[in-house]
Amino acid sequence: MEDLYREIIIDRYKNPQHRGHLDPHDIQFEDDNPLCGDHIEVTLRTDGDGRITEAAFDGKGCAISQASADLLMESVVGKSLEQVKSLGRQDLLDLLGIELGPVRLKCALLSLKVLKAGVYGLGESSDALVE
Amino acid sequence: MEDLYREIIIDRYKNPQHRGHLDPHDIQFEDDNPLCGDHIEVTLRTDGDGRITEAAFDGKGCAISQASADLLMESVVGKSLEQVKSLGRQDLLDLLGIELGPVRLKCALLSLKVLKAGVYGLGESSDALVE
Amino acid sequence: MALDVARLRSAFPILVREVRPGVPLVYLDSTATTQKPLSVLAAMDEFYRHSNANIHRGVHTLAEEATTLYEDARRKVAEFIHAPAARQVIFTRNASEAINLVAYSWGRANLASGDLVVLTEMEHHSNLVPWQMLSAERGVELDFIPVTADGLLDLDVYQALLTRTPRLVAFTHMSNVLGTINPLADMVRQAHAVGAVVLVDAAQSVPHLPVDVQALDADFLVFSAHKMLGPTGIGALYAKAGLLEAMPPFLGGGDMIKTVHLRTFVPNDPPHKFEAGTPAIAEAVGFAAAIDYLKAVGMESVAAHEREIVAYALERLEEVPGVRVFGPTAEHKGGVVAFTLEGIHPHDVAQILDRDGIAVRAGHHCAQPLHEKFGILATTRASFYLYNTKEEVDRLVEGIYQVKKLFG
Amino acid sequence: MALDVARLRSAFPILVREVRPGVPLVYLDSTATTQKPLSVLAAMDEFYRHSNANIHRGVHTLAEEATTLYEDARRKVAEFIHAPAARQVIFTRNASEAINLVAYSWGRANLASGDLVVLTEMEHHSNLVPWQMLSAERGVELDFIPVTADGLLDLDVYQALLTRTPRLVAFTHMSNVLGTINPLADMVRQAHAVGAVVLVDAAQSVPHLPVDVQALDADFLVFSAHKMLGPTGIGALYAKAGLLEAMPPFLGGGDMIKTVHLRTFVPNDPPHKFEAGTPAIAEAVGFAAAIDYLKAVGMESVAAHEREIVAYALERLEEVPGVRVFGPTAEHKGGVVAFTLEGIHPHDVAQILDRDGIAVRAGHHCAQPLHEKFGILATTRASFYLYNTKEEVDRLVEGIYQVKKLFG
Ligand SMILES: Cc1ncc(COP(=O)(O)O)c(C=O)c1O
Ligand SMILES: Cc1ncc(COP(=O)(O)O)c(C=O)c1O
Repeated sequence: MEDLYREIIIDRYKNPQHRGHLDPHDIQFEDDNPLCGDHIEVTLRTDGDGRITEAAFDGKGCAISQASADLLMESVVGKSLEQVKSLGRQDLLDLLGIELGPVRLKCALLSLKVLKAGVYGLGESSDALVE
Repeated sequence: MEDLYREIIIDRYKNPQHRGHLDPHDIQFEDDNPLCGDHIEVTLRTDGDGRITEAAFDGKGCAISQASADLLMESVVGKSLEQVKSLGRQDLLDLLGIELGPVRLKCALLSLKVLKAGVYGLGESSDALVE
Repeated sequence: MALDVARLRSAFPILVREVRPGVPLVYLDSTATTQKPLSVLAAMDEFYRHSNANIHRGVHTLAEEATTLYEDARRKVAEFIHAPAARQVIFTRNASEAINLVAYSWGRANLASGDLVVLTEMEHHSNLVPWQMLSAERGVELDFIPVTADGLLDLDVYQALLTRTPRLVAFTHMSNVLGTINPLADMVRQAHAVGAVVLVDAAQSVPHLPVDVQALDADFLVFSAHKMLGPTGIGALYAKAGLLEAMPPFLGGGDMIKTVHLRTFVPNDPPHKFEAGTPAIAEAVGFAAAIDYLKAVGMESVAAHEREIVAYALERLEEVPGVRVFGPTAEHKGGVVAFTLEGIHPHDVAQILDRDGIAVRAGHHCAQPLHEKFGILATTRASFYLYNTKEEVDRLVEGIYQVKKLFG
Repeated sequence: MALDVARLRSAFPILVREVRPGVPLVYLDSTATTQKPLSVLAAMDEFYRHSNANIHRGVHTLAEEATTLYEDARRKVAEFIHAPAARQVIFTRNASEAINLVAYSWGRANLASGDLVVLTEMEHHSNLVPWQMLSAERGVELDFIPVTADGLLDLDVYQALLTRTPRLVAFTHMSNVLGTINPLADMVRQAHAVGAVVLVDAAQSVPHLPVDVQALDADFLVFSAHKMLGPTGIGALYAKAGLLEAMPPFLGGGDMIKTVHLRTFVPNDPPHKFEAGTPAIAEAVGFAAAIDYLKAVGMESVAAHEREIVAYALERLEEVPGVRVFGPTAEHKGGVVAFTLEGIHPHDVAQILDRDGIAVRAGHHCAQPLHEKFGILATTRASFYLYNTKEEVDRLVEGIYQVKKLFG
């Protein structure tokens, strides 16, 4: 808990590295967390081998959701879409380097949910994607 | 509690003094306790002054309900209908000479309920009559 | 493994109570509600002293602890009945509310005039009245599997009723009067074969027998915590995931929604869709502790112990002249013995037994049609659980002789 | 009489908890749920250790004790709100279920397509969704009393809505976000003048203010035990006797019936008609103990204490740059302060406050339409009860300065 607002989170929240909307893009998806209204859009560009070359997020919400999205975008550049499909909640928590209670976990996982729903080409995202 | 099955109750249950059905009668009413199926009918004869000259009960049920009815019938002979209207739960408990928990109280009060509903000439009896 | 009942009883503070000075309690009313071990009381007390907060929407430490405890409880309940996922368990007030939830939500969405619902003559009022209400509202037809003279379901009639392709079959796993344990797995398979949905009233089975909802293939299954060492105020509905997804909400309010506008709302996903308002949080914590306790004892051991006690009780009661026991022989029977004593009203029997500290129930036990079937208004019922002993059965039998003497 | 808060706090074991080593709890989330005094925990524990049994139909000593305790609790709840008779109080799981009971039972029997139900924009989801569900099912029309910029109900629009002769007016006595205490007695009188039935959501008023249902002339009034020092798992519906008599049952099952046959039943009299299955018995006992506690303190004193705390909180928060408080001035306000902090998400505010042990809530507080009205998604909410102190308000304000620094 002491670490919850680790410098990196506040820093990424204030100065995101991957905020934006890629146009054109190969993959796009967006969703929100109805609990608090956090909203995340993810856009990706991929190369011919299904490898992510660029990743961006846009949206609004709490520091946790926005910083998570920024760190996640950074981490997926260079990964294959197959690798993204196997990302789980622990991968994201490792990026953040903090522990989270059940409510804030939803904030943190929103970007991963959106990312995976986009990569899977689903019509809607679901909590099952990040369980 | 030790007194609950005072000799008089068992005795009245086994050898009721006022069991029967008066025919003809001036007042008749019957009802049952849905909780346990106890059933009581009361028939009364009155004189010109509205005074009870004869009282009988019929029915089936537990010792408490049947003994209560018998003791109650005995006690109302000679009373005016007005006096009967003012009988309350404590009067009946005094006749029985015991204390009763909430469930058995309903057994004990059934005859009083039936009696009062008959005397008031009501279409149905209600717990409010014995509160 | 035989239970060490003496040791086990020491965890139940009420069992050392004297009903009045010098008269120790003999509690033979566990079918109505069970007593609670210290671990259940401690879990709830500890919750209130340490982690009490409202759940789901709070980010502070207490709210997180409470949410985690509540959802852990759901997981424990789900595991206990071998549910595939925790989200298939809805917390309700009790088994009765769980059945009403199904009747209101699934029933009103899926049953129309003329549709058949098959019940049994041995149902508890809680598995009759909700369907009667639906029948009155919607013209749904009800029919009943009869109970035979020896207290079993008449399965030939069941077969015949199935040819009428009921939409729903709802029956008790174990009768709270006769003790009959119904051949559930077969009955469910046969119902599914004709396309019926199956609701199992497991209020008396989950507390007393190992129950596996997947092995049974039940569509809906309900039970109450207070009948399995847990607190009052909480019960559970298990349902197959697809059913819960498709069902409309039942109660509206906080927590069962995703979003709310003035005139419209979007329901939440199961299980939350069916839990409106602040739930029974401390009670869920107590429910989980009860399950921990039962798991530690082992449900096989619980069931074996009760089989032994009930066989002994049947044997001892048979010797008492004027006693008539209802229900099947020990092999089909859980730990419930309902009986009449010739010429003496069950209320009087129960009340006089109470003078000796023996707590049994008298009445129709919320199964009035079953009593009608047997041509009686009431029975006296003794019921057993893991904490009961053969000595207590002896006390019961002695008590019955006392009753006979008093009325003799 | 001023409360001796220091002494009173010693009865609440959780209030001496440290959220983590060296960080004591500052509990400012009583609008979500309140903490429990020892007397409430002891009453429930004692019930389970001494008198636990199922109620109403048992003749043994434990069942009689339990029945008496349960019905005594009903009497205490009735007296606390000055209800004419105990039988006018129905025990429910919570305020939400109580509203659903009215919507399902009274609503479906009395409201038809085109009938108007008037609500307000400040309602909790629990007083919105049940009516939305009824509206979707029956074509009942909903309209809303707007909330003004300063957090009050727009009573001019209320007058206009009344000219459309609504069948039901349902509003909160006190907003769980704005803290607004609505001018209930007048509003009820005006609704009755046009023949409307009135439901009062008293979930936030009964715990915090003296409430007299007869003086208010409310037709229905609902609240939850857990918001007034009592346990989770129990709430109450008060209703006028004639309404309860005429209403059809809601949930079917044990105890709510007089007689049951296979295809028909005769409902019991109120209150039992509306309590199906084993109720929250231990919780009723805890509810009664909570009421005893509140009565001993005195509701006037509780209200006065909260007025003092909230006035102080408003004064202190005003001085913090970037803080925007929602809701009316202190004179119209109960002990709730919802605010935003410029540029910082309420979730982050609440989470960072939690590092200092300060428990506040962040979100829409089950009043999403109200937040929409103010053009925001969420607020941070601090709420107060009889055990809170001005020092805790100071801790909150210091905490907010910390948040600002972190994000500065
Ligand atoms: C005004 C109001 N109404 C209704 C409720 C619902 O109460 P419960 O969750 O106990 O059903 C609440 C509780 O948050 C409330 O504040
Ligand atoms: C077979 C059966 N079904 C349902 C119920 C109802 O349980 P509850 O009162 O906890 O809702 C009972 C309890 O008596 C029961 O024995």
